[in-house]
Amino acid sequence: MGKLSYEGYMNLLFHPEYDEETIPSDIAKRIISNAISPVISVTSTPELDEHIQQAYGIDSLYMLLRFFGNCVTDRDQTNEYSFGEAPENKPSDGSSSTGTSPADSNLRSRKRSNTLFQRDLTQSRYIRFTRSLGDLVESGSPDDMLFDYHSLETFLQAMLRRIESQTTDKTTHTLLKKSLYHRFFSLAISSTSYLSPYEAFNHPVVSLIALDTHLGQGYDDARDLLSEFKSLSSTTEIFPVFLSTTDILPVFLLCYYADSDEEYESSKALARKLKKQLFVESILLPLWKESYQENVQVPLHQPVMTSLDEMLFMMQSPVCLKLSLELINATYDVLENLVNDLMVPFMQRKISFWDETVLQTRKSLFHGNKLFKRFMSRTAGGNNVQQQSSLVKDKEGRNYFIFSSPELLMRKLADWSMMLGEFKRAYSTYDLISHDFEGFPKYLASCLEWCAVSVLMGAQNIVTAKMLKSDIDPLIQRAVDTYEACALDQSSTNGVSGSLHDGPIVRSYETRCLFLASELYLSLSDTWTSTPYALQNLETILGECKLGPCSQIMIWERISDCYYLRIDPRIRHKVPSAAAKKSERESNGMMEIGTDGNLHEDIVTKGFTRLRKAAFFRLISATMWAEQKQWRQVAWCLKDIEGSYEGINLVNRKNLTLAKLKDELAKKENFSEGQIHEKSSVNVATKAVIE
Amino acid sequence: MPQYFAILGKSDNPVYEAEFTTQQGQQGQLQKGFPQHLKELNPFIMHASLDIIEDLQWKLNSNVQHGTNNSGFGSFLRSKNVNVTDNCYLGKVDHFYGLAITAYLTFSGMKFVMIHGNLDKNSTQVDDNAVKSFYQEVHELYIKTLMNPFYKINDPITSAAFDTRVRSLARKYLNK
Amino acid sequence: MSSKSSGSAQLRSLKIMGEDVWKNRTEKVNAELFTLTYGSIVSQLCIDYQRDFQKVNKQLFSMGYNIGVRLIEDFLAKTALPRCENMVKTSEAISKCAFKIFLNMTPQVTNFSPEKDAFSLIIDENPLSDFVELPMDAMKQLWYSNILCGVLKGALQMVQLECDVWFISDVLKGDAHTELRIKLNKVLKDEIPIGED
Amino acid sequence: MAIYSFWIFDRHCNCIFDREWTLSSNSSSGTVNSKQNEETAKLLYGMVFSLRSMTQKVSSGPLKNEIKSIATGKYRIHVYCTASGLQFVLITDFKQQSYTEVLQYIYSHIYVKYVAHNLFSAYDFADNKNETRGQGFRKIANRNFVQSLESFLSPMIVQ
Amino acid sequence: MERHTVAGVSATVNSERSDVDAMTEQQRIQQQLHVFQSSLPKVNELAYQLLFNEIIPLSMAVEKKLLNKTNLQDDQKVAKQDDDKATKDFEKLHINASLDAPSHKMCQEISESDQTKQERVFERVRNIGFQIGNKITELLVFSNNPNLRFKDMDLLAIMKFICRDVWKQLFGKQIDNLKTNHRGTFYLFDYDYRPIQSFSLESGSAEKELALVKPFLELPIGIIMGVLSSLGYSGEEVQCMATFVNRPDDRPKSTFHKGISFHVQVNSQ
Repeated sequence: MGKLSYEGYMNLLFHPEYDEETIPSDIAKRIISNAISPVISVTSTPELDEHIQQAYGIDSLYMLLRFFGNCVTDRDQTNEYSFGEAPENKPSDGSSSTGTSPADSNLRSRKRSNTLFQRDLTQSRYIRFTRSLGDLVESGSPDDMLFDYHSLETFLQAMLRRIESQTTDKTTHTLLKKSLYHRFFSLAISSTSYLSPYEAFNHPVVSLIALDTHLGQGYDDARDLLSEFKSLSSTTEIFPVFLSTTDILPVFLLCYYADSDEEYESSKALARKLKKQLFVESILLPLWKESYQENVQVPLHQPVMTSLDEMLFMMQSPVCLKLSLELINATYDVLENLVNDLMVPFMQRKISFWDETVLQTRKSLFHGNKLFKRFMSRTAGGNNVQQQSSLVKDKEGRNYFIFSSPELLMRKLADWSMMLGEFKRAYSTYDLISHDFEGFPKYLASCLEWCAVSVLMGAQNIVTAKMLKSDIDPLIQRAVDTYEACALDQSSTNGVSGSLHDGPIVRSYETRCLFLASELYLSLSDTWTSTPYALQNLETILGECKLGPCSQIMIWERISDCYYLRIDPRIRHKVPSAAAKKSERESNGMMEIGTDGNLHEDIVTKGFTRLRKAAFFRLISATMWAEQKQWRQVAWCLKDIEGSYEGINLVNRKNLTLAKLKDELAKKENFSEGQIHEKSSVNVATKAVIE
Repeated sequence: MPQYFAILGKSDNPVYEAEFTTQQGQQGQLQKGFPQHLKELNPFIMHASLDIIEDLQWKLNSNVQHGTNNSGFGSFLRSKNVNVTDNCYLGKVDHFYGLAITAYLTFSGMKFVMIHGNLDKNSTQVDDNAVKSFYQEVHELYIKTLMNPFYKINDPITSAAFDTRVRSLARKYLNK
Repeated sequence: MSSKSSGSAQLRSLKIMGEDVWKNRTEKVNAELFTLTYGSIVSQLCIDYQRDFQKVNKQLFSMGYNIGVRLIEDFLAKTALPRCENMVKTSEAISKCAFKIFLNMTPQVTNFSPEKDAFSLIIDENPLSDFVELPMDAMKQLWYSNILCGVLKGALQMVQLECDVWFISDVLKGDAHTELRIKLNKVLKDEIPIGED
Repeated sequence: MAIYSFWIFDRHCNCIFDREWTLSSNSSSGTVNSKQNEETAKLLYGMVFSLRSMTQKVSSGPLKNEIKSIATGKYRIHVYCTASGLQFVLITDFKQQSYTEVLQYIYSHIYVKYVAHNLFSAYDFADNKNETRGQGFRKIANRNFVQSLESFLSPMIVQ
Repeated sequence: MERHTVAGVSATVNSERSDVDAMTEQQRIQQQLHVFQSSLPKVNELAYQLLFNEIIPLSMAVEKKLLNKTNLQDDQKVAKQDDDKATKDFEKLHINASLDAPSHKMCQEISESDQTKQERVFERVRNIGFQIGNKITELLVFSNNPNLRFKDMDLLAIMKFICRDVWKQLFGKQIDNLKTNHRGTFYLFDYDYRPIQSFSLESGSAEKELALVKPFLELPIGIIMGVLSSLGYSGEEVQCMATFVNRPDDRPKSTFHKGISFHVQVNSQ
């Protein structure tokens, strides 16, 4: 049983000590679940932030809570730590500290497993934290791109540097590289906190309004903060039309001093009062306690899902936050309460409300009458009368559906269903409203994309080859085409207006769509059937999407991984055990396979693998890494393909790429061994200047 | 357009290799071979396409009912994927960024593979008839080589005559 | 004059006979198969004698001899030819009949010695050595088709012609022609029962 | 017409096969390669040999002058010589004019097939010098030869 | 054991019977093949037969020469000394080539040799056969023979190829009967194995005759192994041996009184 947890895996770069762990093949689904998990915006008072700064050296409550995002129910951070420690040192879990610890028994039973290996991934609840809604609204325009490929590239390069400094050519790299790729993938699909008008994944579900009861903040402060939140739409000039605070659940977070029973009681009293008078629930967090100081200090992971900007900022000045295990557990307890008792019920209530008021009427209205509807939309020049009323122009003259429009509500219903793991409902809803969006490519594209994703995530228990061919792949292609059309449209209109914004805005979503699809294809069990689709998408990314050079190489390597995974299920058992084991864990090292000559000899396995293809794309990656002077990556790639090309003199001649790369690498090693790291960095610097 | 042609043996060993270039034509066009980086990469591209070639070569034959339950030859029977008239020519089997890869199989498992370079970016089409004829004639040459008692199957073909003839076939069919 | 013209008529009839036997009274087999079989033998001998090609030559000769002594009976049975009175006629029988019947080719007879006891056969299309390319080390010493010498030696021996047979050039070695030389040493006397002389 | 005996002599003047029928009614009667026939064989060979030498002396020019048969009052001896020195001799009653074709058939279809092409059989029945010039004793005894000769000739005996 | 008659083309044609057009197409291709085959250069079958059979005594002759290792080395010394002269004297050298004993004596000697020696001779014969078989595959398939579609390229098809096409080509007849258990065991029955039909000893020495014939069967064994190897079955996994079997009563009498059964065993994995 692996020690590695989901969060541990995603943060492997920061502590590359796990070498030989396996990860499940459906890792992509977990990452996606995380990427679209409900967003909780954190509003805090300056006093509270200052208090936290003094106590923990962290700028704000938000910065603190960030570390508790991701899979809140599994407590990877504490579990991991407990595994790492000898049993007698194990702290008492702070079970007495909160008194509200229903998860305590869960905690114990769960220690044996972890997030990576749960059979049903919907059992894990993921959440993301973000800044206060006000901050969100003020930063960024609705057409901001999902990610900026320059930033992505910068991030990647930073990571590569980090890896290079922490490893050698001989490091067992398989898992590390995979983790790097998945990290890269997670950033590419969810790297912004900007609010999109077209989808609701980044729209906060809960607004956490925090008070410091220790400093005496009380009912009045709470009331003011709440009304400030509720009136945001009227007080903020640029409050987007597609957003409404009514769909966001406000919750008070009362931070108190746990050593004082008195304060605990008064906080509880405050909570009751807030509920009674403002109809808002509160949760109590024992944020301070004397014993925290003496307790075991546990270092916390960086949150997996975080915006690129934050990531880059973090990379520049890495902070390693250590908190007492007791506090961590207490925080998890509180968050678990928040999620299970407040947030999820809230979402479910909303979903069933929208379902009754919007979805059912929509269904009955157009049920079985698509032709009629199409006719309607065509005659109305793309927008029918009913839709017209839902549309509002913003001040730049762009049309948006408003928050209360049935289209957007349904979209939200689908998105929230996705968040809750109700993929079937999500699928049917996406499918339904995609017809409504026919005249609105930007809405349509996203809708089609998520329609396909919901199927692959689990709307269908079994994904057959036929479904891939006739349903899912066409959906993805249509989504990509629609995104593309949007980009063309945008650049042509912008060409007139002279704006500098162009293609990439929408293109970054297109890239995400391709990424999502390819990774989900790879998570299917019949990789023989699904890898070609994944490959096709990855190749499209390479061919059409704008990415930095290192990012592109990541894709090339992923293509290689795909080929490596392409093993006909009928011969799985025939492929040497090492390879089979690796294929289970979706490996990318093909060393073991190549060296086993039997595989080639066996007439039965002939043509049922793509190992040579895989090796070839690894080689291509190696050459490109060399161009980028990423010598560690070059070395690892060459190590991967060593076996595949061993003893085949067609490819081992002196004047061919492989030999040349090896030479170059050997030279580089001697060079860096002997002297001057500076010199090479100077080279890089001058090159940067020239560029 | 240049081509890189190779005959590969049973363990992917090169039995014969050649690069064909456009001849100096009347318009005075220069000999145009593969760019250096492709020269260095071609064998790898070819090696990679062997996966596909083998896939095409061996296909599960759904028609074969008898023997499917026999474990004697593995869990299922495999059969060669050929149609009657063009037993050996597989056509275009693979592509890689503007390169097309065609293949031809002999029954004793020798693989004739060719990378066609510099095709139109958008269409990596090859003239199947010409390429097929080329392969067939090379096959005949190969058999003649095989008939040489001093030639052992799977050994590299060193005969200069073979090389010359293959090159002239290439001129005849590929780089007219 | 008359004897000369009848001689040429005979020569012509030899040719016709050879062709007739080949066409109408011969079971045939693919020449490639023949070539392949012979090639396999030679290549095995080269391995066995560790590329000592002189030994290979000898072995091929000996093999040919053992074939020749038996093959001649078949030849005589098919053609019913009587003994030839001179080497000129023998040469024609060999080229126009024997080679035609067995290998479907007609080597050219040339280079008669002044004494008319030796001549050459120019073997242009040698089915034995079709497709053959000699390896470098064999170029100098190996007479690839040396079995033919043995066959001729054996066969001629059986009709009381004691000959030397050897190759003097071979296209496989880069020569312009493949030339096989046959030289009569003596005509063996028919045996007489003891006591009759 | 009737066949009485059949003989093969090789180029070493040895009788390598003899067959004598005693009863015309029974084709399987008589002897094969019999010791008793040794003398007869020698006499027969001597006679044919002498006659052949004589005819060769008599003739001149390129045309051959071969003996085909020798007739006596009661018998006719048919002779077929090959260039390789084999002599096939058949003794019949004197009425039959030519058995050349029969002998030729025996040579080309039976001897060539079952002796010349039989790698288990010698092609030369004199193993050394001492067995030449009529002093040899080896015979064609192989099953196939005897059988097919028998089945070829027996219909002629019964007649 | 399932029986497979290898009755020539009829099997192939039968499978296509459903489609009349295909059948005529098939016939057309057959026709083409026939024309093509007869257009190929030919030699006398007898010359081939003698060459083919002579391989066995030859192998024994080679074996004997190799056994005289000491002599051999002496020879080499001499040869080396007058290397210059060698080319000059060469013509003479081979004219005086020492002749081996007549073939029938060689055959005799093989059967009288001890087992190790015999095995070495057999191996030589098999090697020659192997080379023939190994290369003949490509030769036969290239002629676009419609029988050789290899549509179901399994072991059975390869065996049928051997029975039908290889045998026909080499011996002018097909294997009479093929049996298999579909698990890698095959029996190929040839009741009139051509090359040995002329062979016989005096009657009453049947045992000895069989012993003499034995080495001649190593050649087709080698050929079968060669064909299998060229089609991907080689080495340890393939075994082949020949035994004498009684000929079925309903067959016309043949000169050799036993049929041959080639037992091929292929163990993949």
